[in-house]
Amino acid sequence: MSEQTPTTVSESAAPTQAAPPEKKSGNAMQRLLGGAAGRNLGLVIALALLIVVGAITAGDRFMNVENFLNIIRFASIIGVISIGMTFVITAGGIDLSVGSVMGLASVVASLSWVQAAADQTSWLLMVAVALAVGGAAGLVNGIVIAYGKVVPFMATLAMLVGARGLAELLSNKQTQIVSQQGFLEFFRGDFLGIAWLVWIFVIAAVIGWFLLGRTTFGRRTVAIGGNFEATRLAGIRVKRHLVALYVLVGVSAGIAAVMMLGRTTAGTSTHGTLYELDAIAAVVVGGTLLVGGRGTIVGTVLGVLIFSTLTNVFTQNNLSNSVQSVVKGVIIVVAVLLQQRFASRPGRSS
Amino acid sequence: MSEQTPTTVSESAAPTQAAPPEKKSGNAMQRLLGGAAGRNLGLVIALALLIVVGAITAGDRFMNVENFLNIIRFASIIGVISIGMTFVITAGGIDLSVGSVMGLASVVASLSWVQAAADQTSWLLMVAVALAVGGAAGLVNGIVIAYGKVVPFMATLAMLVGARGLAELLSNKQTQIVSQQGFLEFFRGDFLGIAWLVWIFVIAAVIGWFLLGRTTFGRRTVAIGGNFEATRLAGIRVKRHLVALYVLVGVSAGIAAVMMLGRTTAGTSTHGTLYELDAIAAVVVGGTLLVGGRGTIVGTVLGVLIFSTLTNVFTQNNLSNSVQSVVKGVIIVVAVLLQQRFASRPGRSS
Amino acid sequence: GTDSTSSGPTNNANNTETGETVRIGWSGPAADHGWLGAINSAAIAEAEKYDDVELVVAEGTNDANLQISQVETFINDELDAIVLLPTDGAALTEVAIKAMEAGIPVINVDREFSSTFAARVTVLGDNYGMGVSAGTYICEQLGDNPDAVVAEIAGIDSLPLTQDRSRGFSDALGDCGLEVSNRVAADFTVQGGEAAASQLLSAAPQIDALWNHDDDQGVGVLAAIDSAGRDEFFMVGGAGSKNAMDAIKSGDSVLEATVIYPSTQGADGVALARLVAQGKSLGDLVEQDVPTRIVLYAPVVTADNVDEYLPTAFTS
Amino acid sequence: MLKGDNTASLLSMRGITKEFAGVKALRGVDLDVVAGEVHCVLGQNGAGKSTLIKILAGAHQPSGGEIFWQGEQREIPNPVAAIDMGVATMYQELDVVDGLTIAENIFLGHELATGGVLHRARAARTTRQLLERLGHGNLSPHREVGTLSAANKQIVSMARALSHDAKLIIMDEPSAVLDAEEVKNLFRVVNELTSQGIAIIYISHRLEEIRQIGDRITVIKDGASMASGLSVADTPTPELIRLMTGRNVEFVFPPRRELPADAPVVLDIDGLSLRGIFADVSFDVRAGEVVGLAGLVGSGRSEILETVYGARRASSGHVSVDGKRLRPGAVDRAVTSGIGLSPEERKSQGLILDEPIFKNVTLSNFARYARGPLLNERRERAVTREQIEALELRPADPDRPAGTLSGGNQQKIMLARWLVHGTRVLLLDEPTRGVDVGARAEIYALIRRLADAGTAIVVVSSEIPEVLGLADRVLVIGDGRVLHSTPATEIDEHGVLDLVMKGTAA
Ligand SMILES: Nc1ncnc2c1ncn2[C@@H]1O[C@H](COP(=O)(O)OP(=O)(O)OP(=O)(O)O)[C@@H](O)[C@H]1O
Ligand SMILES: Nc1ncnc2c1ncn2[C@@H]1O[C@H](COP(=O)(O)OP(=O)(O)OP(=O)(O)O)[C@@H](O)[C@H]1O
Ligand SMILES: [Mg+2]
Ligand SMILES: [Mg+2]
Repeated sequence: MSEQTPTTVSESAAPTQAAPPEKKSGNAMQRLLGGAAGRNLGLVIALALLIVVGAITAGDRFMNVENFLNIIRFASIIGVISIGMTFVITAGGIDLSVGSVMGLASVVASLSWVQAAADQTSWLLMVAVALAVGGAAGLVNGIVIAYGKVVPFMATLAMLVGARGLAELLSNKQTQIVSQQGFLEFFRGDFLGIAWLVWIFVIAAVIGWFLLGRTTFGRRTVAIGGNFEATRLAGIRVKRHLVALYVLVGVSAGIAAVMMLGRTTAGTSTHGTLYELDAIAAVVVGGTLLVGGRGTIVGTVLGVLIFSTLTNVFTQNNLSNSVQSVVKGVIIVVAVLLQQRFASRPGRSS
Repeated sequence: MSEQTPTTVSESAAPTQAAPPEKKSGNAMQRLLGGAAGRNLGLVIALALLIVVGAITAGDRFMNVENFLNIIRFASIIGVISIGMTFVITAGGIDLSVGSVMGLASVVASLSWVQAAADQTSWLLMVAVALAVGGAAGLVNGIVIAYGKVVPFMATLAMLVGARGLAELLSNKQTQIVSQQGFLEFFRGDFLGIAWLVWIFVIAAVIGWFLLGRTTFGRRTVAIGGNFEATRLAGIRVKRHLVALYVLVGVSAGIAAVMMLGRTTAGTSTHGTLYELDAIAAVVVGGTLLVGGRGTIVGTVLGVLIFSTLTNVFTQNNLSNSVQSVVKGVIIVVAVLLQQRFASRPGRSS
Repeated sequence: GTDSTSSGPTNNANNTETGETVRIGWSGPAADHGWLGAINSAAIAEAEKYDDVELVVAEGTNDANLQISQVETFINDELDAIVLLPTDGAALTEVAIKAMEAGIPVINVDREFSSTFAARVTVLGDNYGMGVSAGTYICEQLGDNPDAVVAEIAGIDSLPLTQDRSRGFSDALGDCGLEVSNRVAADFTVQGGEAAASQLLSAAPQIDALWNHDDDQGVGVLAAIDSAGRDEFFMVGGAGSKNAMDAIKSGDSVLEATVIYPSTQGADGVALARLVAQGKSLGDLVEQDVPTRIVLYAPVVTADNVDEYLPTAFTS
Repeated sequence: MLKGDNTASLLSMRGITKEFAGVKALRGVDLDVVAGEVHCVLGQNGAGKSTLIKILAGAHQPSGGEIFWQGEQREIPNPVAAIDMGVATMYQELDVVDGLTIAENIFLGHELATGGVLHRARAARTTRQLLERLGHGNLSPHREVGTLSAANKQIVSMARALSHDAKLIIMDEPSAVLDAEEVKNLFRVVNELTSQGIAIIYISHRLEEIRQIGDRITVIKDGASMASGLSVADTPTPELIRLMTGRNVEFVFPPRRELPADAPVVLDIDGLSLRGIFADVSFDVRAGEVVGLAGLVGSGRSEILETVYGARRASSGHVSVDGKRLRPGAVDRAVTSGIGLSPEERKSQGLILDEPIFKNVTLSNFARYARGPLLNERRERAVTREQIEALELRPADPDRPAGTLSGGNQQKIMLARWLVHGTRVLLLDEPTRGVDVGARAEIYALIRRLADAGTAIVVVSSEIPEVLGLADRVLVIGDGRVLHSTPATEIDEHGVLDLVMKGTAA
C-alpha cells in the first residue's frame, strides 16, 4: 500500500463544478402542488365534491347554514381527539386508547360526588377532573412507551382494554346524568351564535396548528418521527418528549370527554367506543404519515370534516349505515392512495 | 511533533473484562433461555401460574378434562385467526380486518341459496365459499398493500369497515340459521372424543409452525419483516409474497368463520367483532415482534391459551368483565415488557 | 318483581317456601347499556331473595363464542338450571340444546332461540307489541293529520328485536294512514343516540312525532333535541328508564310517553328457573307445570299513569 | 450498436440513462466488462455509480440505453432476472436481514429446499465452507446477523454473492466498512474468483485499492462516462482524480501545528468501561489537539465514542469536560457541556433524511434561535447559509431535504451542526466513510481548521493512514482496551498493525 489517498484540493478547483446538478428546483407551481398545499388541495377537492353530492341529493336541507353547523358540531369531538392524535402519529407513535380514555374521563367527571363538589365550587372542577384523568392515562401510556419501551400499539391497546374496564367499574355500568347546572349552561350555550363545542374545536385546531408548525415542541415532534435515534443523538430528550406527547393526546381525550358530557348530558363507559379508529382514519387521510416524520393539522381537520360530511349526506338521503360503511372503507383506501400520489417526492425510491 | 499529553493507558486491565469479539456465544443454557425456548418458557410459566390460580380458586370445577377441552374449544376460533395473523405480523404487516372478514364469510357461507346449493351437492361447498370469501378479502388487502403501497394499518382498517358493512347488506342484518345437515353433523361431531373444532386448531397450528419455520415460504416471510428492501434485492418477489400472506390470513379468517358457523349454527355480520384486537394481543404477547422479522407459532398458541384460560378462570370465579378488562390490560403490558427483557440482547444501546 | 306469584291459591302455595337448594347459571350480553345493566342487577337481586338459590353469574359478553363457552362451563358444573339471555338467539341455540339434553332446563330470556327444543321456558318482552304500542299512541295523537311527519330512531339494527319493534311500529302507523318518513339507527348508547338524533334533526326540518326505541340512548337523543332547540314535535321513548319517566312526569321536555320493555325479564327467568328446577308450578295458574312461553306486556306510560310505573323503572 | 461488436465482452452497457422524478442521475453511461477482469468504477459522491449497478442488478429500471449480456440484448426487469442471468451483487447499503442467521441470509432467495421444505443442515454445511473460503471459518452459520459487526455483515454479503453461480460479481464499496486485514482477505478472494474467469465490478473511493486490484477503470462524472476501459497500469492516480473531479488534487494532509504547552485539557476520560465491549479506557484531549483511535473493525472504538457522548451508559469510569464530570448516559448533558458526535452511520444515526438541510443543521440548538417556544426559521436559515458558505456545502440551498445530498455533503451537515452549536469537543466516527477524494480533502482541511481554532477532536477511522495523517496523537485500540498511546509521528501503519495483532493474540 504505497499509494496514499490523503489529499488537499488545489486552489485551482472550479468551485461550482463540484456541486451536483440542481435537482429539485422545478417551478413554483410544481413545488406548491408537491408540498403541503398540494396535499391539502386534494382534500379540499374531495370535500367540495361531497358537498356537491349533498347539495344535489338533498338540496336545501343540506345546503343551509344550520346543517353545516350541525356537521361541524358533529365533527368537533372527534376533531379534538384527532388533533391530539396528529401529534403522536407525527412522532411515529399511535394511541389506540383515546376513545376508551375519553369514556373513562367522562365517567369520572360525572361521578355524583364530583358533581356535588362542583356544585359547591364551580363547574370548572368537572372540566379539571376530566382533563386530569385524560392526562394521567396519557402519562401512563407515555411512561410505558418511552421508559418501558413497549411498542405504542401494544401499550395503548392495553390502555384501551384497561380504561374501559375501569370506567365500567367506576360507573357501575350505569349512565350518569350530568345535572351540574353551570356545566350544562356553559356547554350547551353558544358564543356569537356558534356553539361552544365548535369554538373549542376551532381553538384546539389553531393551537395544534401553531404548536406543530411554529414551536420548538412541534419541531421536536417531527424530528422524533423522522429519525428517533438521530434526534436522541442530537441531544434532545426524546423520552421526556414522548411522555409529553402521550399526555397531550390524553388531555385531548379529556377535552373530548368534557365536550361529550356537554353534548349528551351524560357520562358513560361506552362514550368514545371506536373513536380511535375514526381519529386515526381522519389523521392519515389528512396526510399525516403513519410512520411519522410528517404531520399536518390542516389535513387532519379536513379529514375529520370529510368523514362527518359523509355521514351527514348519508343521513340526509336516508341511506343505511351498512352502505355508509362500505363507502367509508373505499374512501379510506382511495384517499390514502391519492395522498401517496400527491406526496410522492422525487428522491423516494420506488 | 513532540507529544506530551498525559495519557493513561492501563495495561493492567483484566483480560476477562474486555469482551472477545464473539459476544453472544455464552453457554448452552444461556443461549437456550435467550432464544425461542426461553421466550416460550416465560409464557409456559405464565400459563402454569394461571392454572394454579384456577385450581386454587375454583377447585375441581376448573381442574377437569371437560373444562380444559372447553377452554381449548373456546380458544380454537381466535386461535386459527391468530395463526394467520402471526404470518402477516412476522412480515411486518398487520390485518385489522380479520374479525370483520370472518363475519362476512360466515354470512356469505350461510346465505340461503348457498345452503340450498350445499344441500344439492355437499356441505363442503359451504366451507369452500367461506374460504373463498376470506381469501378474496385477503387478496384485495394484499393487492392494495403490495401494489397500491397503502400502509397495512389503513388498508385493512378500510376492509374492517367495508366488510362489516357488506356483511350487513348481504344478511339484511339478520342472523342466518345454518340448517345444512351435513355441515351441522360434521361440526357437531368429534374425532377420538375431541371436537373437530379443536382438531382444526391443532392442525392449523402444526401447519403454521411447519410453514413458518421449515419452508422457504416462512423463511421469506421472516426476511420481508426483517428487511423488506434487502429481501427484494435478494431476488424474492416480495409483492407477490405479501399478497400471498394477506390471502393466507384471509383464508384463516374464512376457516374461523366455518368454525364459528359450526359452533353457533348461525351466520351473522356481528361474528368476530373485535377479534382483530384479541388476535393481535395473543400474537404479540406470544413473542412475535410487531415490527416484523421474528415470529413464533408456538408463542402465539400459548398467547391464545393464556387469554382463554384467563377468561375461564374469571368465569369460574364469578368475576366481572370489567375487572377482567383491567387485568387483561395489565397482562398485555407486563407480558410485552417481559418478552422484551427475555429477547433483549447484550450490547443493546439503552 | 314476582311477588304476585307468591300467593297462589292452588297447590302452589309452597312456592316461597325454601326448597332444596338449586344452583342456577346466569349469562347475558355485555352490560354495556343501562337496560342490560338493569336486567343483570334485577336477576341477581331476585336470586338473593331466596335462601335456596345459588346464582352463578357468567358476566356478559357480546361474543357468541365466549357465551357458548360459558354455558359449557355451566353444563360441566352440572347446574340445576340455566337462565340465558343470548347475545344472539340463533347462535346460542345449539349449546342450549346441549344443556337441555344434559338434563339442565334452560330459561330463554328476551332474545329467542331458533329451536323450540332449546328452552324449557321462554320469557319474552313483546318487541313487536312495543312498536305497536308506540305507533298506536302516535296515531291517537296525530290521527287527524295524514301528512304528519313521523320519525324513528331505532336501536342496533342487526338485532331481530329492533326489526320486530320497527315492524310493529310501521304496522300500527299504517292502520291510521301514517308512515315513517325518517329513520336512523343508533346503537343503544348515549353517544350513538346523540349522534343519530342530531343528524336526523337536520335531515328533517319539521317533525310531528318521534319514536326512540330506547330510553338509554334517549338521554343522548334528548340532549340533541335540546341543543337543536326543537320542540315542534312530541317524542315517545322505549324500555322505561327512570330518567325517561322523570322527564314525562315533569313534562318540560318533548318526551311525552314511553313504552315499557320490562327490565325484570332476567329476574323472571331466575324465578322461573327456580320453580322448574324444584319441580314447582306457577302460582295463580291451574297448571301443574310452568308454561313454556311467557310474553310480557308492553304498556304505554304517560303523564297520567307515570306514578304507577315509576317504582319499576330502571336506572340507566 | 451492433451486436457483433460485443461478442468478446461479458457485459456491455450502452448509453444508460436514468431519471428519478425529475432528477437526472445518469445521462448516458457506457460500461464494458470482459470475463475474468476486475473492472473498477470511479466517480465522486453522487456521480451515479450505485445507480448504474442497481440498473444492472435489476433493482432499478433504466430510462434509456441498452444492456448486452454475452452479446445478447437483455432486459433486466427485477433482481431475480439479474441473478438468473449470472449477476450477483453486494450493495452499498448493507443488504442483510438482521433477524435471520448467517446461513439463512446467504441462501435467501435461493434456499436449499425440496418442494418448499428447507434443508437446514445442508445449508449450514455449505455456509461453513463458504465462510472458510473467506477466511472466517470461526463464524457460526447459526449466528444471528443482527449481532454481527458491520464488517462481518459485509463478509456475509460476500458469502452470499459467492453462493450464487455468478459470472459477474458487483461489489459496491465493500471496503468501506473493512479494515486493512479484511481488505487483504477480500483481495485474496477476488483474485481467486478472477482466476476462475469470473468478472468483478469494483467500486471504491480508496484509489490505492484500485491500483492494487483493478485491471481496467471506467470513470463517471455527473452521470456521464468520462472515460471507459482505461487500463489501471497506464493511468496515473492524479489523472484519475482529474477525470473524477475535474480539478487537480494534491496528496498531503493539512500540516499539523505545534500544540501550545499550556493548552488546557478539555476532555478527560478516566477508567471508562462498558461491560462486555471495552474496559478501563483512559485518555485526555487538550484544546486544539486531534486524537485518533486506530484499530481493527470491531475493536470497540465506536462504542468508546458513544459512551463518552452518553449515548450508552458506562458501567464504570467517568468523563469530564473542562474538569466537570458528566452524568453517565445523558446525551443532552453532554451536548450542553459542549461535546458533539458525528456518528458512524450518518443516515440512521445522524440525519433526518426527509427534513431540509437547515433543520438538520440546527437540530441540536434550534431552541437557541427560538423566542421562548417560538421557532425562528429565518435565523436558522441564515445561520445555515453561513455554514454552507464556510463548508462549501452543495447544493447551497438550506431547504433541500438532507436525503438528496451526496455522502460527502451529508457529512458536512453533521459537522455544520456542531459548528453552529459551538462545541468544544468533537467526536468523529469514520468521518470519511464513503466520501469521495475531493470531499475527503475538504473534510480533512476542515478538521484541522477546527483544531487550530481550539476544538478538542477525537477521530475514529478504519483507514490507518488517515488516522496517522490527521491526528496529533494515536491510541491503538484492540479487544476493547487501549493497547498503546503515542504521537502520530512516532508510529507507522505497520507499527499499528503489529500492536493490534499482538493485542488480539494475547
Ligand atoms: N431513488 C432515488 N431517487 C432520486 N434520486 C436518486 C435516487 N437514488 C439516487 N439518486 C440520485 O442519483 C444520483 C446518483 O446517486 P448514486 O447513489 O448512484 O451515486 P454514487 O455514485 O453511488 O455515490 P456514492 O459514491 O456517494 O455512493 C445522486 O444525485 C442521488 O441523489
Ligand atoms: N447490538 C449489539 N449486540 C451485540 N454486539 C454488539 C452490538 N453492537 C456492537 N456489538 C459488538 O461490539 C463490538 C464493537 O463494535 P463495532 O463494530 O462498532 O466496533 P468498532 O471498533 O467501532 O468497529 P467499526 O470500525 O466497525 O466501527 C463488535 O464486536 C460488535 O459485534
Ligand atoms: Mg454509491
Ligand atoms: Mg465503529
